Amino acid sequence: MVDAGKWWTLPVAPALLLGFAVLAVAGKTALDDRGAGRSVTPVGVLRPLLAVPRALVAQPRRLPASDRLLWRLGVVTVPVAAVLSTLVIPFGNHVVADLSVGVVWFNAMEVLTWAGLWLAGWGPNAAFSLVGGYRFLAQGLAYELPLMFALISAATGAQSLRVTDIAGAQHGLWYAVWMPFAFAVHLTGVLAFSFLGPFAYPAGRDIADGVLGETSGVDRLLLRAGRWLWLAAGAAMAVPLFLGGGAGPGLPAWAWSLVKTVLVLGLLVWVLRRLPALRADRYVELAWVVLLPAAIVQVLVPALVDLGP
Amino acid sequence: MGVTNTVLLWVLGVLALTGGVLVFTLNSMARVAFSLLGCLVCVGGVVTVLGLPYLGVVIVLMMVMEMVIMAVFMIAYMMNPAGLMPMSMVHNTRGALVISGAVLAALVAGIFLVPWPGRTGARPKDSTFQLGMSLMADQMLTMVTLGFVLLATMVGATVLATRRGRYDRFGDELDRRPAEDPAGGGVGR
Amino acid sequence: MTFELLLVLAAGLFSTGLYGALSQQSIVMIMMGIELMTGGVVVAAAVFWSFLSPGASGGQVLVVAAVLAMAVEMAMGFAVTTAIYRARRVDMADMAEDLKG
Amino acid sequence: MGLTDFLVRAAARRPSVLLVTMPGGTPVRLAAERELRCRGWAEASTPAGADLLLVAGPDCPALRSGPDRLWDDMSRPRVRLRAETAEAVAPVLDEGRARLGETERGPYGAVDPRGHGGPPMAGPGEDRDGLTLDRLHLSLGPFLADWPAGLVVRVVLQGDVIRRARLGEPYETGPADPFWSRPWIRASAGEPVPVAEAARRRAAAHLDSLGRLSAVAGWPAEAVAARRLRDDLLEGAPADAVLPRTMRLARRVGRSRSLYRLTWGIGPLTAADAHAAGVSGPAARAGGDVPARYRQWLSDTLDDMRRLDDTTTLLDPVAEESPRGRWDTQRPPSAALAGLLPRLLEGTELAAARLVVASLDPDPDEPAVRRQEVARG
Repeated sequence: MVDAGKWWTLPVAPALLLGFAVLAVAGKTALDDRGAGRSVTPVGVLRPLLAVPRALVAQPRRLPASDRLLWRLGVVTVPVAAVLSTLVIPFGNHVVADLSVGVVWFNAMEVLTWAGLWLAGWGPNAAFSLVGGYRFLAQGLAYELPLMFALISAATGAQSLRVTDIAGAQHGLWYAVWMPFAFAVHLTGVLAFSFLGPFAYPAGRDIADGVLGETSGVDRLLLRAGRWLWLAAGAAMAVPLFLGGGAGPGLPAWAWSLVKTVLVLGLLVWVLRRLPALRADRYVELAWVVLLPAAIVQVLVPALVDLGP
Repeated sequence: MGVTNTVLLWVLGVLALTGGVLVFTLNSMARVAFSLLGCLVCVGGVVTVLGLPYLGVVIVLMMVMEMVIMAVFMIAYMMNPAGLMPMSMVHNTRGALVISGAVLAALVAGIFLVPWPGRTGARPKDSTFQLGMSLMADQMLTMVTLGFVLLATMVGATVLATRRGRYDRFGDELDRRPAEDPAGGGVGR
Repeated sequence: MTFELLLVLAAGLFSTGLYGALSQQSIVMIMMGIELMTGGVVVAAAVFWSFLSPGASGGQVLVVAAVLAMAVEMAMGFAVTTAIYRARRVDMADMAEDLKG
Repeated sequence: MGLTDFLVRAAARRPSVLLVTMPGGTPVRLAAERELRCRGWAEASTPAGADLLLVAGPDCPALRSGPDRLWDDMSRPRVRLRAETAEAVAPVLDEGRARLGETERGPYGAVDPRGHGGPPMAGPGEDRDGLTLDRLHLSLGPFLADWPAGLVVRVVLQGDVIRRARLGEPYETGPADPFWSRPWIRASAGEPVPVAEAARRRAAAHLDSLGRLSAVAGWPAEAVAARRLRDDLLEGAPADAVLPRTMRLARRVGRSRSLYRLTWGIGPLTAADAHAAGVSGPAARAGGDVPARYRQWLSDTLDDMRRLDDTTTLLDPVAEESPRGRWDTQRPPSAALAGLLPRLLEGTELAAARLVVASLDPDPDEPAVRRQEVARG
C-alpha cells in the first residue's frame, strides 16, 4: 500500500515540510494582521520571509567568552532534527524511510531539540539566553512524558511502531475519535516542542526572547525556522497517527494527507494566539498530576481493545 | 553484513571512542557533557546497525535527555563550568592509567584468544518483536524487577534530593491548603 | 573480523570509562566514567546478540538492563551529590572521605 | 554587488525596530508603538534581532551610554534614529528605512559587542532550596522590552530565582512630564480640566499597563488588542466605539482561567500592606495578587469609559485618583509602588518578578516630578 524510499521522496519531503512551515507562518501573520487592525494581503502575510535576506546580509556577531562551537551546534540541531523527523512520516502513499520503529524515531528526533535548545541558550554566555535554555528543559520535563504516552496509545492501537502500519490500522475509525485525549496531548506536545505560542516560554518576551535573544543573522533564521518546521512536522505526524493518514473517499491519498495536515496546522496556528505563555513552574504540576495519569489511562483503552477479540 | 554497514560501524565506532576520550580531556563542562552524549549517540547507532533498531533509537532518546539534565547539574555544582580557567581535577592519574591500560590489554587479549562459538539461531524478522515477546513472557521476572528498581530509584532519589517534606508543605496537621511552597504549582494544591 | 573489532570498541569504551572513574575527583565526572563503562557493556551485549545468538533474546534483555542501569546510576548519583552538596558544599569524592567505612 | 544590493533593499522593506524609551518619553513611545503596529514592523526585544534603533523621548545625559551600548551590540546593516516628539516618529521611521536600504554595504567584519563582558559572578550563597550555588549580579532595566522606561532594579540571581533586589538610583532627567498624570498636575495647578479628559487618560493608562502585562505574560495577541484600544482612546474615539471592544477584552483577559491559573499567588499585596506603604489606587484597592490587580484595571477602565461623555464636571485632583493612585506632588503614587518592588521581588523567579513589576507598573516619570520640585524648592 505504501511505497517506501523512492529516490525523489528524499528532496520532496523537506520541501513539503518547508512549504507547510511557510503556510503556518503566513497564517499566523494573517491572524496577527487582523488582530492589529492592518489589512490582510497575500503579499503582506509573507513578509516574515524577509528574514531570509536579512539573515544573509547581516554582519556576524561575536560575543565575549561565548562557546561558538556548541552554540552553532545547538542552533543547527533544531531545524535539522525537524527535517530528519519527517523521514518516517508518510504523505499519501509515500514515505522516505518506512522504519519499523518510526514512532520512536520521531520521538528521538524531537528530544534532540532538548539538546539543541539548551546549547543555543548556553552558547552565547548571556544570562537571559541561559535562562531560556533552562526553561526549555523544564518545559520538556513537563510535556515529554504525556506526549510519549500519546504516541504509545496510537502504537498500541495498531500494535506496531511503524507509522504506515498505524495509519493503515485505522479502518475508517480514526484514533482521534476514540483516543481524543491522546490526540489532544499530541497537539499540545507539538506546540511545546516547537516552543511557539503558549509554549514560547523559553523564548519569552519577559527574558528578552531568551534562547533567541542573542542570535543574529543565519543563526537566528535557523532557530526561528526550526520552530515552524517542528510545528509543521508535528502536524504532519498527527495525520497518520490519529487521522487515518491518506485514507478518505474520492480524493487521492496525497490530497487527503494535504487537506488533513493543513487543517491540523490551521488549528494549531489558531490556538497559538488564544493562550498566554504556560510557565513551566505552573505547567509541570498540571502535566504530572493531571495529564500523565490521564495519558496512561488513555493507553489502557487501546490495550484492552486489542486484548478483546 | 554489507559494505555500507561495515563502513557505518567503523565511522560510528571511531567517533564513539573519540567522544569517550574527549570526555576526560576537555576543560569545559558543557563540552564534556556533550562529547559524552556524542559518544553514547554513536553507541546507539552501532546498536541500530547491528540489527537492534528499537534499542538503538531508544538509547539515543534516553541519552539525550540524560546528558542534558546532567549538564544542568554539572553546571550547578561545579566551579568554573565553562572551563575558562583551565584547572586539573584529577588524582592518581598514573595509577588509573595503569589499571585501565591493564584492563584494556586483558580484554583485548581475551577477545582475540577466546575461541568464540559460531552463530546459533537465525536472526528474527523483527528484533523489536522478539524483545517485546521475551520481556512479556519468559523474561517477565527481569522486567518486573527492573520496574521495581526504577520505582525505588524514583522514590529514593526524590527523598535524598529534597529538603522539604510534606510536613513542611502542609503543616504539622497536614491540613494547610494550599501548601506553603516557594512557588505555587499549576493545580493549586 | 568485524566481530572482534566491535568487541575491541566495547573494551575501549569500558577502559576509557574506567580510567575516568578512577582518576577524576568530581563526583559528576566519576558518574560520566561509569556511564561510559556501561556504554561499553551495551555495545558488547549487542555484538554478542548479533554475532553469536540472534535467535535468543538474552542479548537484547542485557542491553535493556544496562541502559536502565545507566538511568538509575544517574538519578541516584545526582540525588546523592545533591544531598552531600546540601550538607557540606562538597562535590569532590576526596572531600567526602569520611564516608569511608 | 547586485545581489547584495537587492538583498539589503529587500531586507529593509520591513525592518525590525528596537524601541528604547528615555525617561519622559512616554508620548513618543506611544506614537512609535502605534506607528510600528500600523506598519506591521516587528518590535525587537534585543539588539541582536534589530535593524533600527529608535531612541524615543528627550535626551537624558545620565542615560546616554545605554543606547550607545545597545547600538554597539547591533550587527550591520543598522540605522540609529532619534525621535524627541511624537510627531517626529513617522518621518523618522521612513527615513530609517530609506537609509537602511542604501547604506552600509558588506562585507563586514564581525561585530564585537562591548556591552557584555561576562556578567560579574559573586561568591556562592545559600539558595532557596538550601543549596549553595553561584550568584549572578544583574541589572533589570533601564531599557528592557515591556519594562517601565528608566526603572532600574538590581538583582542577585541564583539560577532564575531572585535572591536580593534593590532599586537603582533614579536618574536626573530633564523637564519632568509624567504623561499619564498630566491632567491631575494641571488640575492641581488650578487649571480647569474636564473629568472626561482625566477619565480618558486614566483608562488609556490602565490599558497601557494591561498591554505590558499581557506581553510579559506571553500573550502578544491580547497585548496588541489592549494597545489598540489605548491608541484609539488617546485619539479621542467616542465611548460607544471603544466600550464594546473593551468589554470583549475584559471578558477574554479578565475571565481567562488559564491566565488566572498562571498568575495567582504572585506578588501578593494586601490592602493593609499597600496603605502602610503609602500606595493608593488600583493596586491598593485590588488588595491581592497579580490577577486581582489586572481585574481591577479592567473594571476601572470600564467605569472610566462610561464617563467619557461627561464634559461638564471638572476634575477634582484630590477626590479622583490619578492612574496609579491619589495624586500628590510631594509623593507621587509611583514612588510608593516602586518602593514595594524589592520586598515583592525577593524569592520570586524571573518570570514571576516580571509579572509583579508589570502588574504594579510604576511610572518612573512620576518620581522625577518630586525630585524637580525638591530641587526647585
